[in-house]
Amino acid sequence: MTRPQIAKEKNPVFGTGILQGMWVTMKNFIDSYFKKADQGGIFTIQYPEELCRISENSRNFPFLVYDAAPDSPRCTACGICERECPTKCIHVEMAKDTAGKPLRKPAVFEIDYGLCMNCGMCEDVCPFDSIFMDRVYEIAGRDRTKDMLIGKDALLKPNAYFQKIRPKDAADIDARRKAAEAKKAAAARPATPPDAGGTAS
Amino acid sequence: MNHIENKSRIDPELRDEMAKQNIFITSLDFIYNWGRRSSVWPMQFGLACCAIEMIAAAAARYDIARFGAELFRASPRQADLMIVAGTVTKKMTPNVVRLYNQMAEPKYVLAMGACAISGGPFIDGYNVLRGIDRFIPVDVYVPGCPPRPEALLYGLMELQKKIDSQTFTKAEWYQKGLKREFPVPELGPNGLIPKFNPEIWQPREQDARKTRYGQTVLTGKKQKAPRLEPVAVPPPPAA
Amino acid sequence: MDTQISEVKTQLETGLPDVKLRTIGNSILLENPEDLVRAAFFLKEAPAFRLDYLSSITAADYLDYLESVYHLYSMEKKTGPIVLRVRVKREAPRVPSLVPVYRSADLQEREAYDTFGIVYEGHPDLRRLFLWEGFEGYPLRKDYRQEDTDVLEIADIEWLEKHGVNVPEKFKTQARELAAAGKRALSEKPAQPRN
Amino acid sequence: MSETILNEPQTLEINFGPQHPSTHGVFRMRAVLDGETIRGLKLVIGYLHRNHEQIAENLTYPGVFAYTDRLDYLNSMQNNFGYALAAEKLAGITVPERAEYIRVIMAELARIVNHLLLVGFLLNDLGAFFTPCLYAVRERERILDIFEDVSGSRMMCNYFRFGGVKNDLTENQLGEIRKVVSRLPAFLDEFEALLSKNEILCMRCQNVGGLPKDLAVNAGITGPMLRASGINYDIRKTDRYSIYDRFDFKVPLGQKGDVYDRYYVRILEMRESVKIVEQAIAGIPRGEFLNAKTLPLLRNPRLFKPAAGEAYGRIESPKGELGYYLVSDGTPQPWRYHVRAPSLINLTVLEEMCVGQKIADAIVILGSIDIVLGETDR
Repeated sequence: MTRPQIAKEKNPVFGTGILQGMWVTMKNFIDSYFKKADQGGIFTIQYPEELCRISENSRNFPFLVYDAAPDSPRCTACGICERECPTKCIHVEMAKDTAGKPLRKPAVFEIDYGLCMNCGMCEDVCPFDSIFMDRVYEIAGRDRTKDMLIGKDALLKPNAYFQKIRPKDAADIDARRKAAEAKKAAAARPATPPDAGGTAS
Repeated sequence: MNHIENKSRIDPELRDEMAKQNIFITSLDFIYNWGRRSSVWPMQFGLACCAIEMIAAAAARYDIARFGAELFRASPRQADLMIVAGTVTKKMTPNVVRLYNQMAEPKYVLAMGACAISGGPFIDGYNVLRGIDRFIPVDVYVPGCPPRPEALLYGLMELQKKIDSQTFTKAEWYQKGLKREFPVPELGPNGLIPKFNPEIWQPREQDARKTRYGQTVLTGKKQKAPRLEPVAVPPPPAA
Repeated sequence: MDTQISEVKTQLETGLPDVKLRTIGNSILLENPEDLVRAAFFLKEAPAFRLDYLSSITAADYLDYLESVYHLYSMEKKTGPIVLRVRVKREAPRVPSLVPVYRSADLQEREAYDTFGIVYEGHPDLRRLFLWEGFEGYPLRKDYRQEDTDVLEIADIEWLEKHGVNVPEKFKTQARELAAAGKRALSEKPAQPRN
Repeated sequence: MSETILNEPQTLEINFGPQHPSTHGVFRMRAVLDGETIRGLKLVIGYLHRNHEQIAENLTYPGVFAYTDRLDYLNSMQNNFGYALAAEKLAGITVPERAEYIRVIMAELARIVNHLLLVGFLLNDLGAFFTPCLYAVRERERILDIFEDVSGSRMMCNYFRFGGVKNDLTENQLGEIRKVVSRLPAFLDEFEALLSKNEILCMRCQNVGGLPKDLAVNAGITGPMLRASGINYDIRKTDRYSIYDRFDFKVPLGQKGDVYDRYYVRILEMRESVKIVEQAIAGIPRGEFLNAKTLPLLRNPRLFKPAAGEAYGRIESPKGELGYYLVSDGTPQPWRYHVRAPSLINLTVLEEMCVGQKIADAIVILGSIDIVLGETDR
């Protein structure tokens, strides 16, 4: 590795290095007005007015997906996401109907956004494709429990929203769910051939 | 900035009408808050990963200078805002609280990142404070681990809204006998003495995480240690 | 790898005859910790190995003994890790320090002392590395119990009152009950590992 | 330097406190000063001791990946790499070809990001207020866009899994990397023109904080600091882990081992990393990006229960040798998990290098060691 020798006595004009540096900064200063953003021009993002391009599998905070209506989410309150979450910031309680028989729906599903570490483990381990990582980052709040503890109704978002933010993944998941439903409906149909309508919606 | 509403008691149509003739009617509060809001000087105070994201927010792409906050003052005396960016450990808490006490009024605290809000990923650590709001009052919480630079800018705008909502007639830093010096905790045998300041923070009544997993989430007492040498493997005959 | 370990074992036995050692996996366990320094010097000078670089010291707690594991490499011959292990009792864990042999053992031994309580004799300044001096207990041992940071104890209440903080009544009663029961506010540990 | 008689009353002990613009994070030095020159220097660390190892012992093996990002938070991909190697050695998992190439691309991009930031912060310590740092962070933003595109998060990538990586590199992502990496040599020339021949930098950094060879080896110094002292020890070449033996890249070595050498070695290492990434992009094969046997691990992390045993995996992280020591006992939680942090071990010689230098030089020497407190204090 040859090291540039800049010892004082060897270099007749002492200031050349500094002048060269200033030339670089001057060139950048002029470039910033004429060049395009990624060639060396100004590439500041004017935040409130202009938002940064967020890539497709960017992940920030989890949210729940529902198909038809908010009160019938895909989530079946199995609690696997709560068990695998490294910081245990998810709290799920299964709903019970009046007779005490557990319904496969969450009565309470709250995530403490002030504790979540955006790691995406809940999305990986969810067997019912119900929890995914959103990309909303404008969640600054002033009160810790009211603004950071997000309840079920704030978490639930329609499947259309999920298809909008992650088209490729949403398409694969929808295809897989449709195939599973078709197979279940096919399995149910031979058992009761008369009502040919079948349950597959 | 459309979110800044001018709360002077003059009816808005008259004010807009006169604004067209370049006559601006405003209230002293608006000017006072506009000045304070547009030059919030944060303190150069980075603890961990969120500090790197704060530097990225202060750099060229997400420019915090557009909010007037690019001058990171090294000393707490000249700073208005303390951005607690990173994990506050029990060993670091006395320093953080002393820095807060040394800041000049009016002072604000922005808890950036899950660690400063609630201990974040390291909440179960024996040396991690579960959120800086146990010892100093926090004005804005910015969740995320680390929050994106835009999330920090959004948090700064949230703080600017809070500054706007204050009027200097009722501002607490002009009242006599203002007591915003919080006691600096000490390092005791097992952690901090005191564990939290009850005046500022009380534990939540029903804390789902604590009832289900206990105060610290540990896997449990493992009774059997692993035996690394192959058990009952006949020693090879040839040495 | 195994050939290297058995070769190291034979060389060690020939070089230092009175050292009792045994191979575990592909590491060498020195029966009594006293001759650790001699073994390290020998491996450092032996022309066949020239292990001049101590990569890492790790302490581990195996419930009935504490273990100190050394990973040695040779920067000269660029050869792979030779692993030495030393086992000590939990009550008075004493291991000779390797700082005279390898300067890199300095901070790592202080870290092992801080988290496991293994005293390295001969270490120039054995203090706690991460935690503060007044800290009691060795946190990474399997039987260490953490404090419950949501419950104020008597010491906290007295400190708060001394500094002019008015403490709500319910914390005082809670602290008095704890003191009466003679228990400390520890975060309880689930009995069985839930896997 | 004439030997000044150390008479006690002259010395003064000052404190580079845990909150100080020059300490990269919450690092504290207690320096004993005789006028401007430093007579003694004790380091006090632990202000960011976040109990990484205790928490990791309560997580499942795949759950620890998210925590390794927070060790050396300037380049999270390298930390994942080290942990993945250690666990794969423990359980004997093979990694498909394409995943190895993706891992090398991501690791070398993380090395470039780390060296860019190091040079930026070193110049901040030298007093060049934020200008070189802004140039460095501008290039870093482009690479962070790639990390976010590929793994989902700018800084905490959580991208590696046992047996490969989490999701695949599509064609336009590869094109994006090719575009960014093709711009880097031009940027590095501009960066060198700005810095390398700058008289102030040369006078402030040359012959400052020298590290002799034998002390470097004995103190376990690794990484660019060791190579700046002239010792040819690069774990990518010695251990040949992953597929680094397929790429030809040179290992830059310094001559005198002072701060200027450490700065210059890192600039040359960035150029080598660019070469590696270009070769890796050219040679990336098609195929699966995650070992089929470890797919169920994604869905259920508790299936990873390696038999009782131990493994030590180490990589050449930008700061030095980053090693992971894992002891497993058959349950999904590791029995013992230790991280050999290069930032911590490289600090053992901070006192030897700083004694006799001025205060301003001590800050520059600390900056040239390139410590990150998340890894030092763990």
